[in-house]
Amino acid sequence: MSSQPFRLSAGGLIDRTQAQSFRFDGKRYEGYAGDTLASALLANGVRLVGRSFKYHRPRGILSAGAEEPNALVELRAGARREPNTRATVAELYHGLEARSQNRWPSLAFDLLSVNSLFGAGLVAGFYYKTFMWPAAFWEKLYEPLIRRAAGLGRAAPHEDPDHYEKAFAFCDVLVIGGGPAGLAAALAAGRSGARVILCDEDFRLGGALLAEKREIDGRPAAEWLAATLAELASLPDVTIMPRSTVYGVYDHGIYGVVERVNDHLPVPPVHQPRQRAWRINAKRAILAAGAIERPIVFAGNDTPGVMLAGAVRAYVNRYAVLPGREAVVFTSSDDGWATMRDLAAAGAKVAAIVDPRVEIDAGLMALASRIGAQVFAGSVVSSASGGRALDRVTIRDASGREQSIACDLLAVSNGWNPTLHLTSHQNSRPVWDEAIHAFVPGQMPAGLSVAGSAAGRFSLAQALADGARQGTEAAIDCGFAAKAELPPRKTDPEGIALSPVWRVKGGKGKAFVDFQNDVTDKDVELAAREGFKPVEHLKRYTTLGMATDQGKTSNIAGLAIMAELTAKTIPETGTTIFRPPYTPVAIGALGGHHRGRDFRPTRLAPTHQWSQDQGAVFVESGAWMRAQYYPKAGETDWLTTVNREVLAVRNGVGLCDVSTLGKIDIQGADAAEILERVYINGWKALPVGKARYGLMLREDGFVMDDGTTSRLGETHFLMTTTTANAGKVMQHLEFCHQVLWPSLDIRMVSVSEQWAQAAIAGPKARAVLQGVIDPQHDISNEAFPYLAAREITVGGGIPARLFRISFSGELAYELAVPADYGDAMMRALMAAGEPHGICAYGTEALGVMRIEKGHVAGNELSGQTTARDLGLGKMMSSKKDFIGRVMAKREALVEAERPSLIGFKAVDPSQRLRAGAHFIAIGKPATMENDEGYMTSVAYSPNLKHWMGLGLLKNGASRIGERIRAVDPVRNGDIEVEICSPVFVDPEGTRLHV
Amino acid sequence: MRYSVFSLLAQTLAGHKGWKPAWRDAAPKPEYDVLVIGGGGHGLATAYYLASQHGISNVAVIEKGYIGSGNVGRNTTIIRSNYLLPGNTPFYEHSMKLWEGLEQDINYNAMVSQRGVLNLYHSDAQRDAYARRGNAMRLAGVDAELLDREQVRAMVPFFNYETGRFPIQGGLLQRRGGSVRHDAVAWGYARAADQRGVDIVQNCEVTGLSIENGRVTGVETSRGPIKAKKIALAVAGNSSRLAAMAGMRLPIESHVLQAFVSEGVKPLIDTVVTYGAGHFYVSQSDKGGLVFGGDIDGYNSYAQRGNLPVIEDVMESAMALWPGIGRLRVLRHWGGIMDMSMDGSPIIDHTPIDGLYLNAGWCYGGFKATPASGWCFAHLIARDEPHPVATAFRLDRFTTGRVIDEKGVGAQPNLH
Amino acid sequence: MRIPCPHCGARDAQEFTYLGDANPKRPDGMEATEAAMFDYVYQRDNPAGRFRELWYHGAGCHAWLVVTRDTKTHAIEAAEPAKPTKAGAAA
Amino acid sequence: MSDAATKSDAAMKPGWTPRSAWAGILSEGSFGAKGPAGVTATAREGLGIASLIVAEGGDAALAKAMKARFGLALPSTPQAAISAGRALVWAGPGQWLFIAGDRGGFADDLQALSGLAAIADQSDGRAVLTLSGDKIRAALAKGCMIDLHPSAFSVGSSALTSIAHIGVHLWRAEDGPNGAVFEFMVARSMAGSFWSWFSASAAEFGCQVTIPRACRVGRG
Repeated sequence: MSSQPFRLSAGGLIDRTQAQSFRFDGKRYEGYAGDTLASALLANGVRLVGRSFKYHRPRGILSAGAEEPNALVELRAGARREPNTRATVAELYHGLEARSQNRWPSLAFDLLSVNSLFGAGLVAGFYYKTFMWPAAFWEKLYEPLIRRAAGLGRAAPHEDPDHYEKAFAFCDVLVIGGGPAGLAAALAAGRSGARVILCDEDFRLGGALLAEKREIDGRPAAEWLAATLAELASLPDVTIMPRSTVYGVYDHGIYGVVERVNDHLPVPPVHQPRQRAWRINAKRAILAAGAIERPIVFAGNDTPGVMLAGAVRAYVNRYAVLPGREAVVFTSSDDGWATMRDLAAAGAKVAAIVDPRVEIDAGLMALASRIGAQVFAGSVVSSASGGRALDRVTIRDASGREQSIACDLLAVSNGWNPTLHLTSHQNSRPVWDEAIHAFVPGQMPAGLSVAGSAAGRFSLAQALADGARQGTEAAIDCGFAAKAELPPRKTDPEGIALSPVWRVKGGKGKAFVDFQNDVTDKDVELAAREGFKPVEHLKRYTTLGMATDQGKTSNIAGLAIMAELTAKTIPETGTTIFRPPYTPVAIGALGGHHRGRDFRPTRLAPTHQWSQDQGAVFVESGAWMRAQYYPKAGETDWLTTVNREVLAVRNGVGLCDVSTLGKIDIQGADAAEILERVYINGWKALPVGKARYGLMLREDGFVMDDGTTSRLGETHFLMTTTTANAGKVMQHLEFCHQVLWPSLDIRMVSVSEQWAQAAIAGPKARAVLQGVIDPQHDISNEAFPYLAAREITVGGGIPARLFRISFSGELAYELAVPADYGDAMMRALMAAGEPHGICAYGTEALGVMRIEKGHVAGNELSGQTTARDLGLGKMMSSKKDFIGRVMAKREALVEAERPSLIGFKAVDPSQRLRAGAHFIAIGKPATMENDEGYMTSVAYSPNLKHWMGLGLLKNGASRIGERIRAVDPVRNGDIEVEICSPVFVDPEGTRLHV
Repeated sequence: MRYSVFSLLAQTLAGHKGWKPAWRDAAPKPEYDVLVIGGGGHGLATAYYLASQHGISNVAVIEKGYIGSGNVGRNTTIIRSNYLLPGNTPFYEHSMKLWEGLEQDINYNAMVSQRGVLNLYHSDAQRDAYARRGNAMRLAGVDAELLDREQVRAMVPFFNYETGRFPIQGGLLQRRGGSVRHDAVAWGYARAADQRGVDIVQNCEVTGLSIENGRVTGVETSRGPIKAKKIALAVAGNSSRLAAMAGMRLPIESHVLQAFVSEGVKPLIDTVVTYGAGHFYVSQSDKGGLVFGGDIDGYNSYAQRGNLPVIEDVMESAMALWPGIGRLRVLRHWGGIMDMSMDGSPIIDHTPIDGLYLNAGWCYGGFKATPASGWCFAHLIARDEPHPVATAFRLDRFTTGRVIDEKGVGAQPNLH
Repeated sequence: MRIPCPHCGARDAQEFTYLGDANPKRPDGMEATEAAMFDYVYQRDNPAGRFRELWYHGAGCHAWLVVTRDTKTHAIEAAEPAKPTKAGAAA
Repeated sequence: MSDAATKSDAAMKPGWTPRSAWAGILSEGSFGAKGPAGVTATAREGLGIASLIVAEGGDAALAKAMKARFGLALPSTPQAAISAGRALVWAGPGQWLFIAGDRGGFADDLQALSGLAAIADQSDGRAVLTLSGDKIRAALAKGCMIDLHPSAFSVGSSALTSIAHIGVHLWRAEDGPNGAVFEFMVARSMAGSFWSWFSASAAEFGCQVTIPRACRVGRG
């Protein structure tokens, strides 16, 4: 086991009592609780962590935070494998397993690093200029090669075994970031009594205070931090959410947050999610996300061992890790000098500090001298070298003279960019602030303000003051009487003077702008040369800023170089907009609970258990599960079962659940009037106690839905809709009532759920029903004729509704009882029907029988058909206005040629018909021009002993007796069919009326 | 300079110093024969085909920002011609054929990749509808195959076939469908048009249309007035705004459609797949990112961004279809503004104003249509008659009832 | 988005269904012409900016609302019931 | 209303056993994390539920009758008026749910209200749970888009919303021994899916499910 050679003997925010062993590329190491994978790797002297995207260059650890472009690993294994995980934010846990990615066969020896040799040809956009010949080679040869080489890690091969949750939260003030500004803001708002949520992406609160040796009021900042956290914890309406990244800002104060609930454990505890995706609704929000340090573009700047200066401090101070023993610091700001100080304090040798500025603060010079670091003022690092690990840097002074210094760490500082990403999620572009040489937030999303470094106010004192002030203001905005906070605390001095240098030209080797996408300064030059000068073109042409880090460390240098090349300023050059999410978010988290069977709710009829007991096979029918058919022992295929069910109904009696139909209770003085306006046919004359078939159109004249509606009282109707359209029709009726005709007295409510409903169909239906309804109700043909609808009782006083309606064309009833009795109703009907040979039937048999009767259903109600198309044109009243009346008369909708509904049977009765086949005249080629319509529905009729179909055919109604081809190229079908009446069974309808 | 492996090699040896701008950054001339408003894919393709097919090269494309800043650079890069209705199928098939020869035609590798487009079905009714569609495609000479569950599984083994809420029963496959590198389409057309003399004018926003006696004569722009004999609007997303400058109302609403890309991963899925039980379609780019999308947000919007309900809906569908992608991360999401027409199909037509032509209403179908849209629009502008494969895309179809409603949802744009 | 339902209070837009432009008025009655109906069914102003539009609170109170919203910024100015309620009717 | 016509138990034919909305979905006992249950769920079966919808301007008369007969104030905002054995919950403009703790006499109640509102019996079409416990808000936050913080959702508040793609009507009853008490009502057909979501959400806190025997009576 490794002994963590680069771990400092003391200090840091790690728990040395909790050693945690882990594996990287199969090798075992040890770290401590409180480490990230990156800090633990560095503690063990591991610097080569990954390979780059295009050139497969060796890469190490650049940063200590979410901005990391290089140190991406595959974390975990098997079904939990997580590609592209940033080692800098991956919390170490005992047993962690990680692998480097984008290399073959190994990290140290990657064959594809030959790309580096050909690198001269692989410039930005090279692929647009070649691989065009021969055309067929793209998919077969070039593209597979590119695809295999590209990509980063490997996705998990199996279903994600962990679960995820969504969650919703509400607060007055959302504070984003738990550094000094955010903590001060949360405290100020929290003390006022406001409901506060503080989110921080880190697992430990404190932000920059964790990485720095700072003082507040003359005491170590850690004391202030501890006191602040303690007070926040004591406030009942303050919620602290660590490990929670605010990834997006959405309209009206909605913030997307992903909480990594259990990513710090090998496996989430039972009953707990891996991650939780929050939608936080905040009246006000304060962005206190800090700042991200900027690298400098110079040759070899991607060599493992070149790190951001602030990150070096984080590793030293927070993790007690020395990222190198012999360091050089390359900084264009005073801030970089703090790294020299902290490195030296931790025992590293700082060989040199290189600063392009000529004038250096005397205090800093004195510090360097005390430490023994050689100062190179007015100089730059022109190249870094060492391949898989940094071994030396070349320093160039103003006169161009170069000198080489051995080192294993180069800390680079070029000032900081405010972490303002969230402010541009509503398309606001950041604006350039010349004073701090950085972009600061532009127009803010409503309700959001920015505090501290994220606003470009970089000092600790500013952060504390800013946070307190904005926390107070936010609470006041939410109606709390907040007192102004105490004046800002005194902090120790800090240097923020800066004179950035964006790139150092002329070094030997590639100089990277975007590390992860391997975009070099030469690529930016090429883009400029080829006219891809607008920043969006630069981004898209070179892929600058499009990697998993969204250019957090690279965009600014790219812009600066483009500005230089086009002789413009940075603000004239502009900037791209950061898109959500701030850092990548797991797809699983955003899906939450809704996967597998929980993708969408399942609706079950109140008779479901009964169907199950009968051995039903169920089928998805929109949101419902409906009984499709009821196989009996010995029935080996569904058609046998369905045939039995159909014959049982036609020859005896059958029972089918129809509870899923939509049912809308319509009452009010104008109840009949609204039906007049939404249905194409007339309703005012419908007597109480009768039902009628109705058809409704959309306003554009096409059919919306159909169903049977009954008049239960003078001002009381019960409308039924198709199962699929129940919700849509309800919404439509509400629209008609509330928007179109608000003065009508109509009171509507869905009663779909209240009633269980069964169809009892077949010549013996009455006899069966007689055994179930209470005896005082007369259901003889005379007393209860076809289309009668009445409220009755069953089972000794249970209220019920009985309708004499039929989808099957047989003598049939639909009986509805309160849903609690649905199960009992089915059992009672089965018992009463037993002597009559009653048979349960499902939606398949129902479908066969409705085709036998030529009734339209979902396949015909496609939204593309008119009442005329379906042979129902005569229902359209000419005496009243109704929805769709006018548009249904448009010329193309009344053409005789329009395909209309008609029946089909195969000329050879043994042949099977297929829905979806198109009709082509015999002898004509099967082309679009000769297409005369298509088959909408087919079924095998066990009564007729052949397949039958309904279809839409040009001039359909006038062509009965003709033959035509039904061609079905996708199933190699081409058969001759005879055009026939769409009513295959009992065309006179005598069975209905017995 | 012609692009080829030879020019690339020569330039590599020369340190890439000799590459020329892909197109000239032209300043507007006072007058053109044809002025195309909108430097997106459709506008640039129109200009290219005006020059290459009709010999009309005194043409400018004017763009308010940079070219390709609209939907051509914001879509999910899918191409297909798997349409149902005769008004659509030949047009999209014409587009597919143009895609198939595009790179050689414009000398630009747009990475046209015919990896197949697979639409899944989950019920008998959906299978019937796909059979109807697949047969319509075959009758129109378009490739289509109806696959059963096992055939689909052989192509994409890692989906949830049996244990999901809506088990997969099969799919409709168009093998010639696939994806294209979207930005390259705009750049390739721009470069090819430029080489034929077309002016590409960026940062030039139209502020007004000049109309005299029922005839359009030119435009007012942020860079001054420009005269033109014919003016062609190709500004999908903003068609209503431009039409309003000519006093016209259109059967169009502007809606936001979001798109997503995941972090790059090694090759996972080699085809484009559309989930049939939710709003989700996915493919993988050559860089390794999964590119995916779903439904439009559903409300009128000119803001190029969307909101969480649709984002979550897309991710739920993704997890329902493909439960192995849970640990992959969404890297970026963005929005584009769609011209959602009243029947879900586009408009390529003259307007009631002489000399003013309209190319609009592309809904989500715009990217795949780019070559044919340019081809047919150029034909209409040059010859003043619709191209044979675009005769159905007329403005008057809403008055006559000859709507082209593939989904059958009627005059409600957010349902198309 | 959050839509300030005048009945239920501010609610996530996920609870609502969108219809579109609230301005067109249906030409009612037998005298309605095809031209007027075409205009009502198909033609839209589709403005970039202030827009009156219909939303249905389907997962809430089932009220149709007229929401005034900016289509460029999504900022909501007002939300009112489409069906006017008579003043003083409440208990 | 004839919808809710009643008959004495004695007249009921044997075999017509009601099956409640929660049958086959809930089982009594505890699940999830061990230890004291952070969440409790109690099935509410046998409730009388009816929707009442008034005509334009009809609320005053209904309010008067409600007050006189049941002592319930008709809420004009999303509130629930609750008395011993009955509740009146706002369900949209001009609409309420009238709820009785059991179905005995419910038909008479509705009869008394007929003429004042369009009435539709919904007793069988809804599945109701009483949810409580220390962690109930944390569990509900995993899908409920309503702010249930005491300052935003006081006793008597109600809301119509959707959770996990399922329409929900909820209101807050008087606090119980475990703090806040919420009543959740969903469509009967989706009770199973609602429970699938809720049980997954509550599991980390431990959940105790109670099905009161007293509720398991038929209509009568």
